[in-house]
Amino acid sequence: MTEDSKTPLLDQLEEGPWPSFVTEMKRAGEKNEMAKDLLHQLEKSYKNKIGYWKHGGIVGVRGYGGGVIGRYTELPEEFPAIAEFHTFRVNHPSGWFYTTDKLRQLCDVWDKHGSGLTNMHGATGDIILLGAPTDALQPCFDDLAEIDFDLGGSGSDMRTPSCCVGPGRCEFACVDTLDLLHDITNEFQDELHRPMFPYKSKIKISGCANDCVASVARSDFSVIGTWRDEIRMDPDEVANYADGNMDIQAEVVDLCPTGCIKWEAETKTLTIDNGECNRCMHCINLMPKALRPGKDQGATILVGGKAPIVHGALMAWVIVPFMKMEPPYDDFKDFIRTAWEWWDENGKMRERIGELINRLGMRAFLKAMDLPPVPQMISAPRANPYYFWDPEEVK
Amino acid sequence: MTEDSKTPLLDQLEEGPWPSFVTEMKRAGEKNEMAKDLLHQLEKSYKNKIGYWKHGGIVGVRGYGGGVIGRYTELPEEFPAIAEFHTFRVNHPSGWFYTTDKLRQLCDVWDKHGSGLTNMHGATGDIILLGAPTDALQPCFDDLAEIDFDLGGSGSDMRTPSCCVGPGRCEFACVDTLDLLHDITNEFQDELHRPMFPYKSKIKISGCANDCVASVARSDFSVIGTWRDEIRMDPDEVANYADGNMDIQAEVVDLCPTGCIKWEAETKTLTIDNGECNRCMHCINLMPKALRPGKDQGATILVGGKAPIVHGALMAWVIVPFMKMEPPYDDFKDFIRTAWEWWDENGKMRERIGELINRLGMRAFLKAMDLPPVPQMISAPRANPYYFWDPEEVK
Amino acid sequence: MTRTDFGPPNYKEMLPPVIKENYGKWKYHERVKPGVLLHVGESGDELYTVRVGSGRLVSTDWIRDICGIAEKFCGGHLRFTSRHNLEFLVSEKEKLEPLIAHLKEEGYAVGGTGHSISNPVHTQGWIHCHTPATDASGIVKAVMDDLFEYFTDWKMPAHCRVSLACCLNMCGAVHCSDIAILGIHRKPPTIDHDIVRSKCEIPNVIAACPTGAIRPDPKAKSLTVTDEKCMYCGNCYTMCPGMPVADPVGDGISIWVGGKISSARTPPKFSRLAIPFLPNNPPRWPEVTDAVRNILETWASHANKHERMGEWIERVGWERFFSLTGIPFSVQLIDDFTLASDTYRSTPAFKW
Amino acid sequence: MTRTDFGPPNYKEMLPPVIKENYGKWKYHERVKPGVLLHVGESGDELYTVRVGSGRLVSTDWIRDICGIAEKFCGGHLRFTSRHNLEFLVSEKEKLEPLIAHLKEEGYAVGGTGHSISNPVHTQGWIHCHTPATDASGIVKAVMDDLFEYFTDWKMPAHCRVSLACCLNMCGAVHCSDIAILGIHRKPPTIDHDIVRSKCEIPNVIAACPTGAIRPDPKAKSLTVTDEKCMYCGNCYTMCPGMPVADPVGDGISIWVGGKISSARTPPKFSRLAIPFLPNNPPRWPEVTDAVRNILETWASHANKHERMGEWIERVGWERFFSLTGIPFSVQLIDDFTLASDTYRSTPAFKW
Amino acid sequence: MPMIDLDGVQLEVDEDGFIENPDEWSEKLAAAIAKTEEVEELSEDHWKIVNYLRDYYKKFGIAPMIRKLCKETGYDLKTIYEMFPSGPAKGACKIAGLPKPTGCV
Amino acid sequence: MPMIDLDGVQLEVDEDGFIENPDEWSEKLAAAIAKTEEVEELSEDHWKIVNYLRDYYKKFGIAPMIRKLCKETGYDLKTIYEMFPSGPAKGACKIAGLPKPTGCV
Ligand code: SRM
Ligand code: SRM
Ligand code: SRM
Ligand code: SRM
Ligand code: SF4
Ligand code: SF4
Ligand code: SF4
Ligand code: SF4
Ligand code: SF4
Ligand code: SF4
Ligand code: SF4
Ligand code: SF4
Repeated sequence: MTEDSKTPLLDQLEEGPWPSFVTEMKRAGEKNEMAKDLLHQLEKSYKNKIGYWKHGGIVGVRGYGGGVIGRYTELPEEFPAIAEFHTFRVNHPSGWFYTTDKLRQLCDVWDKHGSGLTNMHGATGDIILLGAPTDALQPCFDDLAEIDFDLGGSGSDMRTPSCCVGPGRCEFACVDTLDLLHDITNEFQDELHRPMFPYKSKIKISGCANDCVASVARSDFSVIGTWRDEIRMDPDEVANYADGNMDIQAEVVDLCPTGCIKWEAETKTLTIDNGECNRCMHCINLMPKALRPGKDQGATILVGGKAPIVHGALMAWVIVPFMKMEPPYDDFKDFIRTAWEWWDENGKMRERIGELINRLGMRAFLKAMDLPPVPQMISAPRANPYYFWDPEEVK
Repeated sequence: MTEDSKTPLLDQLEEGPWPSFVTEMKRAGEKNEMAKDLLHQLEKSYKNKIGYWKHGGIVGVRGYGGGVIGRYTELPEEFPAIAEFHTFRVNHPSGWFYTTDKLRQLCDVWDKHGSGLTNMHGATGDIILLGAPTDALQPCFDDLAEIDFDLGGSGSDMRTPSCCVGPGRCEFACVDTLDLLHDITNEFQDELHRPMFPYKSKIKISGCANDCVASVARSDFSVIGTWRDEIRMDPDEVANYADGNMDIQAEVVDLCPTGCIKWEAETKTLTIDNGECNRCMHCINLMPKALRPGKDQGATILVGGKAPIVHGALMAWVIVPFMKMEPPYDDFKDFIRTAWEWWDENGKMRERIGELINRLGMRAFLKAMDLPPVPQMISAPRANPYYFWDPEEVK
Repeated sequence: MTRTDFGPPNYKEMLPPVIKENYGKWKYHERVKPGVLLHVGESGDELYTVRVGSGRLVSTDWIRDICGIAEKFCGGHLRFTSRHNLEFLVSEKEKLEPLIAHLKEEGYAVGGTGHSISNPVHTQGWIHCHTPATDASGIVKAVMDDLFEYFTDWKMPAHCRVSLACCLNMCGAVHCSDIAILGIHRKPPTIDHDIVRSKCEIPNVIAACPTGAIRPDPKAKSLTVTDEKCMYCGNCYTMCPGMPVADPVGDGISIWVGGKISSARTPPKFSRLAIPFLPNNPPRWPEVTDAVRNILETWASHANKHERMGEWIERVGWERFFSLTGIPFSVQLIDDFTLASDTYRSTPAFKW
Repeated sequence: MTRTDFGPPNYKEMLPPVIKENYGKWKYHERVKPGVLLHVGESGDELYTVRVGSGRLVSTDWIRDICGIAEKFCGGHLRFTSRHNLEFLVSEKEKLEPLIAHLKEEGYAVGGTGHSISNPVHTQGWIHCHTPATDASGIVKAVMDDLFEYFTDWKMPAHCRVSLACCLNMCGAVHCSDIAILGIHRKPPTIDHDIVRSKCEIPNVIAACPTGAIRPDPKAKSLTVTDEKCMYCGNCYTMCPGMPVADPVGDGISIWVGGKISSARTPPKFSRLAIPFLPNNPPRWPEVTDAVRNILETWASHANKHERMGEWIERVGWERFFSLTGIPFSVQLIDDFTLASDTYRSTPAFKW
Repeated sequence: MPMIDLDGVQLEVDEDGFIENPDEWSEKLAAAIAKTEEVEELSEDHWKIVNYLRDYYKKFGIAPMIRKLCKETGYDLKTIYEMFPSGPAKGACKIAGLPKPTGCV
Repeated sequence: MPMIDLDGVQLEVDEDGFIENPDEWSEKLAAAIAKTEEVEELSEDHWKIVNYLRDYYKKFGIAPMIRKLCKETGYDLKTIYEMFPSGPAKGACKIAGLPKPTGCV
């Protein structure tokens, strides 16, 4: 194959057991010039240890302010097929479940308009359709709409929210993550498609404290399922685990962060002091057949997670320790709207809500949200004596 | 007593089992007008919930820039005897050991010139002679010099250093705290008496990690004794503790922070994995008869501790994990001098050395001190990706 | 007029029948073997999941391939995971082993469940982004080839999440990963004043600099950068095409360790810097794969069961992490950003 | 010419003979009973220490009194501790009980060793300082009268250090105490512009404000304070007499908990705000004594043996600290200063 | 280099159609750019927004945030999208001759 | 209010002897204050320091830090204490008519 000799570096990445993206690029390249040029430009990057994409690009489809990332090569003469190489962010269905029909439709649309290359999925959760020229954008979107695929977010808007598999396939789910996600995505279509905020805003939903969508680290609004009553226990199954190869004392009891579990090996009795349990999920994770979350379920809402730009990464902070999460999710929607409103009113350009809370103080945020301060919001009270009083209080 | 009726509030503080400072003030007041006026001004403060001292005051003795705190009452007409009421900070002997002769001499001098009231001792460690008029300052100091009591620090100088009782009465001491203190106090007389720095600078010395002078919290330079080899153990005495009423497993082993101790109850054998011990002192504290610090002794030097003004309180940070501490303590003195030099050169007005390190970065400080970075300096590496490179390194 | 704002496909139409029937009524799960999960509903229904590693950057043909498999074994249903793996959902037990056999035959990578490493979350790199300091897919491929045994097998004491981001924007959200691979620049921006003048919103660029290294230069209608204050984050470039930071010599990789997300046992933790720089060495980045393997194996051989990287390090101490891994401690590891003082050690209790 | 720079008296001349002989050669100690320590040298020599509480603010006559006692029982030697207690050093065992009996007779407070509370480190307050928000000696007296049983007895699971500072300068170094009593102001400074103009170094005053609440007012040759940004630290007043912050209504007490200094078991910890304000209520500050007792006793009844306040709180969680003590949680407790974000909770794992 | 035709004169624009040289902007040019953004005619309402953007940019050196734009011009976002189908950033700013926004509009 | 006598004119000073009204300062007054600080005669060396302090204060509104004072006047601290026995803050600044230093001199 003469083709191969043009990409000696990348060819080396076709070896080895892990699926090769190079192979995929070549497959696409066989029928698509864009994919082929992309491969060659990448080879050049591998050789010279530098990227060849120009800065930014603002392109889009009619009526939307986001959803397409503009991209142009610095080397249009060398790689004319990717002179314009924009990506679509296509909103995925809750939980990334697909019928093969749907996926095949998507492939057909993409082969028609784009490079034939995709990311399944992007880090935010979208289906990324990787590379189409400017002229193809609107027609491609029209065809996507035809098969019911809408665009996701980009720019200073609500980004495509995502959730864990939840009740779809997980017995731990304390929130109907899939439904909540679908509901709010539809509720906030305007915010998703028409950038209007100081910066991006992300919502991610996990059914329990295992946080399988990593919401606490990478969403402005992290919804994490939990419960308020007692862990449900099936004592027989506990005994079964003990009879299996689980060392309940060492693996469960000793690792319980609150020390609220007791294990009597002789009687095979496990006792949980639920009042002291912090619902970390560890014991349940280890013995899913024996232990289950309580029945009074809802979610903890944490706010402010994000990557390091500009002031360092933040993990989201507990703002609502417990909220019931049932359709039509009005409390949650109100919460989000109020928070956005406050942020939009007070935020500086490119200031995420977590940064704004840091800048104006948790006190100001809680006041705007009309929420009482509770110890669940903090891991420890302040260690510095620099705190404020309302002049009204000092009389 | 008609006198009493003038201080109805303070009189209430003569009741109760704890020693009463009011009684002391009255005792002094019986022979001294200053003490009497002080008592009455204090009564007024108790009534009106506010102090009556004027701001600041700069007074002193010949040749020194510090050592006396100037103070004037706002109510000189009402309390003429304390119109001028300055305090001496008198440098205490290492470990606050006294002969009664020495103390009696001090009392005589103070009765002659001042209020007859003292603090034994001030929070920094000085003997505080509480209140004398301006004119009495020089004569009083002259008399103090006569009995070999020199002044301590105040203002932007080295403050009176202090140390724990150490080898004087403690088997844990890994440093001769008393001697080191005496030696450096004499070495740095100029720095103690003639303010020359951006702000105050404190040195405190503890013989072990129990840190009985709280050096880590309240000194710019905290010296804490430690060792590098193995905890010395007397197995028989271990057994004796076990035979006594100590639950070695629960009280010692389970509380060892590194989990490096093992206890075999049957054989009464204690084993310490010294490589994993962090020398926290807990086990030694509990079984002083059985366990002792190792023999290869020296000190860890921590830098930067201070109270909250201006940027929040700091605890001192490990800068030298281990330094041998033997007379004439040249390494230590060089260390202090180099650090002061860097601070003095770079510090802003009223910036403590810890704040300066925070402002310019540990990197700059370590470079100035010519010290290699080691993991012992940190509790965890950085979590943000904002770090610098010397352009020389990037080639 | 184009339809807009109709939202994503409804997930309900995407679910296989067994899920529809047992939706929200799963009772428990078992880890059958690496790559295979069994979920059992309160109804008694069983659902087997077979997890397959994905390179994420895939062609439409690959999608059609997996659709074919799902049609053959799973009634035409499949899903992807939050870490971009592919999952086949098998409701008929008898199809499980044939599916697995088929997958192996076709060279698919089955694994990634339980105490194995999963797919590294990653980003665009040189494929499609304008700010990368390295590639994404290539390093992931090299690392996973090297660690493949840890994907297909349960050889670790606990979860280990490896992630990659190609610049400080951290689209891979690597900041809470057990092992994070992060592209970094090491040279300040080179400024093209003509571009700055005509194309950049100067006040926004200035505000974008975390360290205040950028100042306006009103005379030149441009700006200046104080190089000593610049730590090469590239945020100015994000705001302004006239300030590129990428550079073949300056750019490379940093390695971070000990982050986690789940609240199991301990709260989530940030990843922390372990290796400040490794060179970009395409196509197989051997320095990076070696470093990751060293860290992973040191942890795997020392940690207790169920003890994540960060939990292990906190138990033994960072000083021990460095001595056990043999990674040299460098001054870049000592924090000097906003919360720096919280990371300094204020106790003489440490290990030698 | 006055002698200068001759330094403090030489400690060697102050040591009793038994110490000189066993200097650096102590072998072990025992806690004989509350207030009494026994140190045994390698030589076999014994040294008993009897610790006596001191009000710290004492007259020369008191010093002469204790000198008298030391002469009678201790060969004319005594020392003070780092927490301002008095220690009688008894080298002749037969003098021990007579000394104790004498001390009790004379009303001295023997105690403060081992698992008891010791003397609260404290400061000047209204006695001698210009910035206090409360008195020092008076509150200490009231608190110690109330907690006296904990001084003379071993009724606590571990050490408990109570400290007091009368303003944010924290001369009592309360920031690492098990229980800290801290005077606070709650009103911004009232500015006397004449004084500011003639007596203050304005740039230094501005630099002194931690929150940037002070701006120059070049026209008036003075400065202005943005009240909403002021948190009443009083640092401006330290720099400038024209900006007093003390106020009978605004001033009062805050209570902080969970700090420690020693590295035993855990590294040192900062004290953290538990009660943002209690009124100044001289002469016995009942709100303060109640609060301190409540905290102390809640801890003492719930903590494990050897578990300091902060260790206990970290084990059970701050949410439990507040529910067990019944202290209401107020918004002031939530940090909003430099390191604030490190104190927010980033996990759904907490207790109700 | 892509070009845009203004009464027969070719002006340089970047790939996204933003003019390369802000000094070349004119009302006529605006109208020409508008056509590329599916704005057939620049009405008074359009001009209100374009002028607001230009004024704001002149004053602050940046494009305004959307909330500000809506508040100060009185059009809600929906209306703005009706007027500029490609949105305020890609559409309105381009027509107004502003640099390509990296921020928020 | 305490007073200091300057050729028979009484000027207000505070309890520490710092002049209340900085505008009243004069070289003569300086000499008068000097006497209260055990500086019998203001030599050229003294004036060098006093003038440095005044200039610095006029420029920056604060007294200089000691290190600066020593560096820029060329006198080491020991010499300064020899010249001003009560030290730079209490002695030299007072004579120079500066506000009572809260900082460092
Ligand atoms: C495509 C994607 C990476 C991927 O390969 O998967 C991506 C790609 C870009 N991200 Fe991202 N981000 C992507 C998920 C993320 C995530 C992860 C997440 O959303 O869970 C984060 C971290 C979480 C967060 O939001 O904080 C993330 C944090 C950033 C940041 C830093 C934001 C911050 O506040 O710290 C930037 C910089 C910016 O916004 O200017 C950024 C910017 C960018 C830009 C637009 C580059 C730029 O500077 O303008 C990248 C475009 C690349 C391209 O040409 O395609 N991207 N970005 C991800 C979106 C795919 C999708 O929609 O599914
Ligand atoms: C007398 C004493 C309190 C006592 O009753 O014991 C004291 C009294 C004052 N201290 Fe202090 N400090 C005293 C030990 C401390 C300590 C404790 C220590 O040294 O171990 C600290 C905390 C440790 C530290 O240095 O950080 C301390 C931290 C402060 C601060 C805050 C410094 C900071 O950087 O945060 C100030 C404010 C200042 O310097 O302007 C201050 C200022 C003051 C001033 C000078 C008031 C002022 O604003 O100018 C007080 C004079 C009171 C008076 O009129 O007598 N004092 N001061 C202590 C000195 C006695 C002695 O020499 O033995
Ligand atoms: C499929 C997926 C959810 C989804 O919607 O896609 C998922 C599914 C399950 N997770 Fe997860 N987790 C998934 C991403 C995550 C993530 C997010 C991430 O990695 O970015 C996390 C947080 C990681 C972290 O903490 O850094 C996550 C932390 C957990 C944990 C907590 C582990 C711990 O001890 O810290 C459990 C509990 C366990 O494994 O015992 C868990 C448990 C589970 C269970 C057992 C839940 C259940 O009953 O079904 C599922 C099978 C796990 C397995 O792989 O063995 N899942 N899980 C995700 C699979 C990703 C992948 O392809 O590897
Ligand atoms: C006399 C004194 C040193 C001095 O030079 O004056 C001293 C003396 C001893 N300390 Fe201390 N400590 C003294 C202040 C301190 C301080 C400083 C402070 O409180 O400001 C601390 C740090 C407090 C903290 O951590 O917040 C301190 C933390 C300790 C500890 C660690 C306790 C812990 O578990 O955290 C020990 C070990 C122990 O008690 O088992 C200890 C142990 C000891 C021993 C047993 C050491 C020995 O072998 O002699 C001494 C008798 C203790 C006792 O009271 O039962 N000493 N000790 C100080 C007495 C102060 C007082 O009057 O109460
Ligand atoms: S977050 Fe919880 S509910 Fe969701 S998939 Fe993970 S374990 Fe299940
Ligand atoms: S959920 Fe966590 S805290 Fe609760 S009992 Fe289980 S292991 Fe313990
Ligand atoms: S710090 Fe250590 S050596 Fe010093 S008195 Fe305390 S226990 Fe003894
Ligand atoms: S000194 Fe501390 S760490 Fe070392 S063995 Fe004893 S208890 Fe454990
Ligand atoms: S991490 Fe940086 S380089 Fe990589 S895709 Fe995100 S923005 Fe682009
Ligand atoms: S690269 Fe980052 S630190 Fe450097 S100038 Fe640009 S924004 Fe500032
Ligand atoms: S704490 Fe404040 S008020 Fe109390 S003595 Fe120190 S400076 Fe004065
Ligand atoms: S009291 Fe403190 S916060 Fe308020 S103005 Fe003064 S220095 Fe600033």
